[in-house]
Amino acid sequence: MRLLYAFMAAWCLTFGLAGSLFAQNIDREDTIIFSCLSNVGPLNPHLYSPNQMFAQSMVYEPLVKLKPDGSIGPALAEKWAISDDGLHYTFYLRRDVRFSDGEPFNAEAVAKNFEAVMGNAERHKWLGVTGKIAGFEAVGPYEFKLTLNSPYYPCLEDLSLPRPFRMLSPAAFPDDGDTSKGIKTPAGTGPWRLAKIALGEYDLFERNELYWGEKAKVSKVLVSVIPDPVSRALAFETGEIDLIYGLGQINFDTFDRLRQTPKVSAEISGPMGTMAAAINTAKGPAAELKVRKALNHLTDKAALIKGVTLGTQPRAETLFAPEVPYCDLNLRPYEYDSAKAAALLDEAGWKLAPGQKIREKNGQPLVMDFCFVGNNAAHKAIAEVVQAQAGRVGLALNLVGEEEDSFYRRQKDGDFHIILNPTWGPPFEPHALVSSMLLPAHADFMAQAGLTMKADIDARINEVLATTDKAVRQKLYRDILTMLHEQAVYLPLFHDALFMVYRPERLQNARFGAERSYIPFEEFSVK
Amino acid sequence: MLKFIIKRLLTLVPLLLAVSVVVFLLLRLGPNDPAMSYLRLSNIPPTDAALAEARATLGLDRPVAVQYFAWLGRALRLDFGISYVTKAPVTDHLLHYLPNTLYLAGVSILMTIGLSLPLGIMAARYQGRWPDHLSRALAYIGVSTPSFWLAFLMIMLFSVKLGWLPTRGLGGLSHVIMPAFSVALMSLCINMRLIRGNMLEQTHTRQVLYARIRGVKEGYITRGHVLKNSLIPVVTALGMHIGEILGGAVVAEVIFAWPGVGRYMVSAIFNRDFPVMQCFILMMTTIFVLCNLFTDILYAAIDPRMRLANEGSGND
Amino acid sequence: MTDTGLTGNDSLILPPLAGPGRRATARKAALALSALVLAGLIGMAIFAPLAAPYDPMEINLEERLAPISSRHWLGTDHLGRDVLSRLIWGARASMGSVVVIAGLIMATGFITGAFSGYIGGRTDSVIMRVCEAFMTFPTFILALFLIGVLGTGLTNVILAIVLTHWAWYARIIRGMVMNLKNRDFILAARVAGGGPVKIFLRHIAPPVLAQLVILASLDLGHMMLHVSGLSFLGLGIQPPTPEWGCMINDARQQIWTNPELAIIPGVMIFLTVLAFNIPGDILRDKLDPTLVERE
Amino acid sequence: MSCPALVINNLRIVYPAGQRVILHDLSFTVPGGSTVALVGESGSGKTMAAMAVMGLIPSGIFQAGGDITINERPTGNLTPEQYRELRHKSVAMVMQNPMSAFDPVLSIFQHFKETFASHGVRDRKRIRDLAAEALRGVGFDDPRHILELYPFQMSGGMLQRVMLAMALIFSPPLVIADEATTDLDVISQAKVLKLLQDHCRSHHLALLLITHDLSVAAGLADEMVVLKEGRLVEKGPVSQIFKSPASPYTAGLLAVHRGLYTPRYRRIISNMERQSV
Repeated sequence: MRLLYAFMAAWCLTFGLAGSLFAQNIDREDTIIFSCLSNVGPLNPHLYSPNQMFAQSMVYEPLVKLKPDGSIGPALAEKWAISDDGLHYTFYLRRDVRFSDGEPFNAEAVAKNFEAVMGNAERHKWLGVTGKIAGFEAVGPYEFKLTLNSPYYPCLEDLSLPRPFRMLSPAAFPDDGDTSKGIKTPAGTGPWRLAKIALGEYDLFERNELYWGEKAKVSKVLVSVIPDPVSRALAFETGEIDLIYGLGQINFDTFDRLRQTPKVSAEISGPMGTMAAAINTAKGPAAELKVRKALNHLTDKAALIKGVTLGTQPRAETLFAPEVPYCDLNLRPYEYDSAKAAALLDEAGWKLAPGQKIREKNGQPLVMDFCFVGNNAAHKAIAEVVQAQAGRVGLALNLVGEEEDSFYRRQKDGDFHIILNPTWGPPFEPHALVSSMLLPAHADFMAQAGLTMKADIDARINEVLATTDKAVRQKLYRDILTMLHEQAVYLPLFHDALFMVYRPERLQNARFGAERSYIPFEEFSVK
Repeated sequence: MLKFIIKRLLTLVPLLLAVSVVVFLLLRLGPNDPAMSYLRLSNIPPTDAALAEARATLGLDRPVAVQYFAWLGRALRLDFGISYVTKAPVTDHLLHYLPNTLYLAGVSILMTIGLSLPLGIMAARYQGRWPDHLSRALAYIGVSTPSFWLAFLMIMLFSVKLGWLPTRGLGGLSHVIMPAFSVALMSLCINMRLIRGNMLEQTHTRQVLYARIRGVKEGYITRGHVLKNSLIPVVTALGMHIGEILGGAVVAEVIFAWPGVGRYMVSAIFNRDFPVMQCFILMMTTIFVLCNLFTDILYAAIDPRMRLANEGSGND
Repeated sequence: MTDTGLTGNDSLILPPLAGPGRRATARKAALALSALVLAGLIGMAIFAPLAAPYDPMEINLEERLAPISSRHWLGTDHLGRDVLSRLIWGARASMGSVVVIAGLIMATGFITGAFSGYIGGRTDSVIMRVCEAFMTFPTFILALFLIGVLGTGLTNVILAIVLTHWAWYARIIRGMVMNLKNRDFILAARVAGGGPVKIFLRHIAPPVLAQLVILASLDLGHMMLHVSGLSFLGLGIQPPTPEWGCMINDARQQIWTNPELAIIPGVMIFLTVLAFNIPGDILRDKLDPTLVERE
Repeated sequence: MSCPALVINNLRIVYPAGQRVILHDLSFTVPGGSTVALVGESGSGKTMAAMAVMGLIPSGIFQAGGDITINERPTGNLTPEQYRELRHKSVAMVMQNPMSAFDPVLSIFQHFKETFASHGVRDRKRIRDLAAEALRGVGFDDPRHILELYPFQMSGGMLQRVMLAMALIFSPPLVIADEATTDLDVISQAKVLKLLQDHCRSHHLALLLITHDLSVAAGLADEMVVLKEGRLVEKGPVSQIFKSPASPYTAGLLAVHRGLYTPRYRRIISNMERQSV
């Protein structure tokens, strides 16, 4: 027995040693603890995944930025001028800006960044402006000139995006200047600088003391890595994190519960995109307008929003929310009316035989594939609810919840009747999304492919992007969006609203950013 | 002993080669197009041209045998390519996460040994009385409880209700207790019963009878004969338990947001990040094989039959 | 009196010690109980459409997270689906997949193992090398990889578990076949002029198959844990199909408000595995003490 | 003859679960310094008698009556610890099949060490010396080497001699040899038995030989006790029983024995005696 005790003692000792080796203390003093599903990445401002957009926005700044009202305001450029033909943009840069590594910010630095981005233009092809840029140069120490090959109105909007047109310190460039292979250090002009990456554990941001604007109120932001929503909610509950912010960070149920928890503030943002399904106008029964309209009528959005999102998300009647620029069009909503849906289907020849559950036409049952990414719980719930509602009027939906690869391929090939296709939110709407409707590999293009007026739509999209006249632009947008709405190409369900949950006792001045992926940490303070 | 180890190490080479062939073939014969995953994870629209280009960059357009040897050659230099998601070398990331997994697995193994040994001995000592019955009940419960469910129950009790233990993440002892226990429970129970059974079996052997006949003290008998002989099969079984523990660690890492290779692997599965998957399985298999080698050595250290038989042949 | 035992050679011949003691009674009771549970579960699986009060996949958002009531005996889940119905249908998914897996493993294991053992020679050594390669992997890790390769879903989980386990069976069966092949009565049958196939079918296959079934039954609980574990990770059976592991995963988010949603399916898995394990254990004790615990 | 080394009086051993009586009121005496053979077929209860003497009756089996006196010390009310001390010091036993009696994971030295240590000798060096001496006594030329070996590195005959040496380390007044030579070939058998008897004679130790082999009894024993199915059939001096067995059972045994073994054993043993002279 003595041996056994000795053994146990040795065991406990090893155990303790192992534990202390991995023990870590997180200093919470003057720190906001946030969480993200993965590390924020190497923070290359000119590249995409695995860089997290919110983190890129913390560290890097654009020349111009999106204001909460949807218009463009100054950022690193104090002011700018656009030539009458819409081809020449001159930016007048701030003179008091330095990068977090001490490098001065000037037109040379901007040119260097543009060079790097345009050197990898193929990668940024999705972004309209990259196809339009004909040249750029530093015309003075604080004056930068951009030349387009043809007019492109959303040029400023594109430049304001979290990536790729954001400014990296010239000293952080690799020696050959090609940032697509990596950067030396993530040094930007933003209010934060990346202080530490602990892979799989957290990323630590510290206040950029050289920031030109109002400096952040809190000295540190720690972004803990928590991949799954349940663990995140638990961590918030036990006080391990201070803030939950964004879409998909927690489940609707959890949000609903936290909303009712005392001393917890749970807020919902305005619309930041739309949860919509695209209906394939070129395939099977979905090619019939009446069937598409029936789908819109048979969907009880109120019940869906209440059931799936617990009433947290605003109802969507159109592809873009009215708050989106150019999109307040007063289009007539497809109201929930299953009788009308049934009538439309009857008219289209899809009859419900007595005793049958599924409508038929010429012996063919009315069955359509509803595609979504299988492991996304919210998407799955939406699909299940729509399926149940469609079933009530004799329209059978076959749920195809697949892996992302297969889902992606279906988008590309147009191999779907209905596909869940959320929009991207500000600052991408409407111009970037509309412009992507031109690209054959997108679900939008494939869904619209069956429309007789697809060529017409595409022409107007090209036109709207090039127009310099705001009134014409508004009219063209109205035409495009009205056509898409009347053709019932989309089944808008609800607008995506962001969640923000925190304890006011701990976190103050918390507010939503203007963009979907921008969190104004610098304005937050902690107690 | 050294010869024995070297000999065993050499037998690992063809085994691991075979393993690499299996891994490679399974991936190539599977219904996937890595190029498609690559494009999707890079946010590149999958046009036919882009697909063709991705195939060329990934080397998928070459004959399978050529691909295999190229891959093997790089794998031998620990180069498993670039993750489709993080765009960073797979090996770097996995090696970074590996210590965390080994920490979790190590604590689980410590728990398995540290708890099963005294409990098993206790059960054998009080055979047929309540400690034995309790351990039997515990064993049945332990081997029948899904580890993820146990983890859920523990979180509910110790984190949500009592607030004693943190729910997630890497850290000191308080962080590792729940994940390690959820991983260890099954092996622990099996081991406990194994030790009990062996001990009882050993107390009925002739060598123990002979020791009693010689008037050897019970304490000496328990330690010198019963325990020592009982541990030999336990050591062998431990090698197997390590496989189970490595598998269990994956589940625990996901539940407890533990930054280990298992969690990385699960997200790689969802993303179809093939280089990560390949590197992960080869890494874990190698660790498993090495652990088994280690238990063999331990076995030889305890059991002179093993050791001397091999030394004998070594000297010839 | 010191507890002593004598074995074999000491010319002390005694009838076996396990008399009609309390232990045997307890054993019988446990056996009966697990048989009862298994019968219930199998009944549930087979008669799920009749036994379930509701459609397990029918969403009723009006009644989400309803408490236990006379309408919903075990309440409803986050989509208002009846938990009892989902549990009953879950038995079908869980038990069904385990049975299919066991069947496939036995089939592949038997075919390769018997072929390898009976033919012998180079075929044997090639097959055994392949088996060894498969046995080198830790099983759950290989299953994960296979799902990564094949994709998620029930069929792929079944395939993955079969691929990770068949080699162990093939090895054991090969051993049995080789052992039987050289027995006197087989040699006698051969001398008497039976064809190899006939000898195999008449003399070798039946005893091997009998052992195989026992062997597989010992593993059923273990397989069940594999299936539910993978489903829990979201890699196995995909929602909305009711499956217990999946239900626990779905219910994790209700840990504060409705923890019973995760507890109940867990109890089901636990009971099923227990009901598989108890007879398996007793069987193992009775049969062969040298059947070493794998994993 | 001096005082008796072992007195068994009305020993009754039962197995309640099997509803069997293993020994029916067995009584016999082993006089000090003499050799007594306990003869019977397997299952006759002779090993159980030995176990009863050692105080090691298996669980589930009980001593229902009678008493055992070892070297004039009654064992009836000894505590387990006292009985343990008695074993090997006052009564040592040599088992059959030494291959499975020695623990494969312990060296011969470790076997000696635990035996000595259990009886109060703890000094390693002293143990080594004593063990070496004991091994030399049973005919090993290089006892220190033997001490380092593991059981599986030795032959059955060697192990049997080690066991013998082990039994004699404290020169106990009574040595029990339970089928000590059954698994050995004829030559080693004779060697071991000869050694045993020589030792016992020179140290004036009593020897209880348990065997089913009448030739062993005939060659070595002074007296003989015959058991059949737990009952005493006959006891008395060997010469007398061989000459005129009282029971038909013994007579039967003798007949079989004469037909099979006598000439060979006699010859071997007499040869050895001649050589040693």
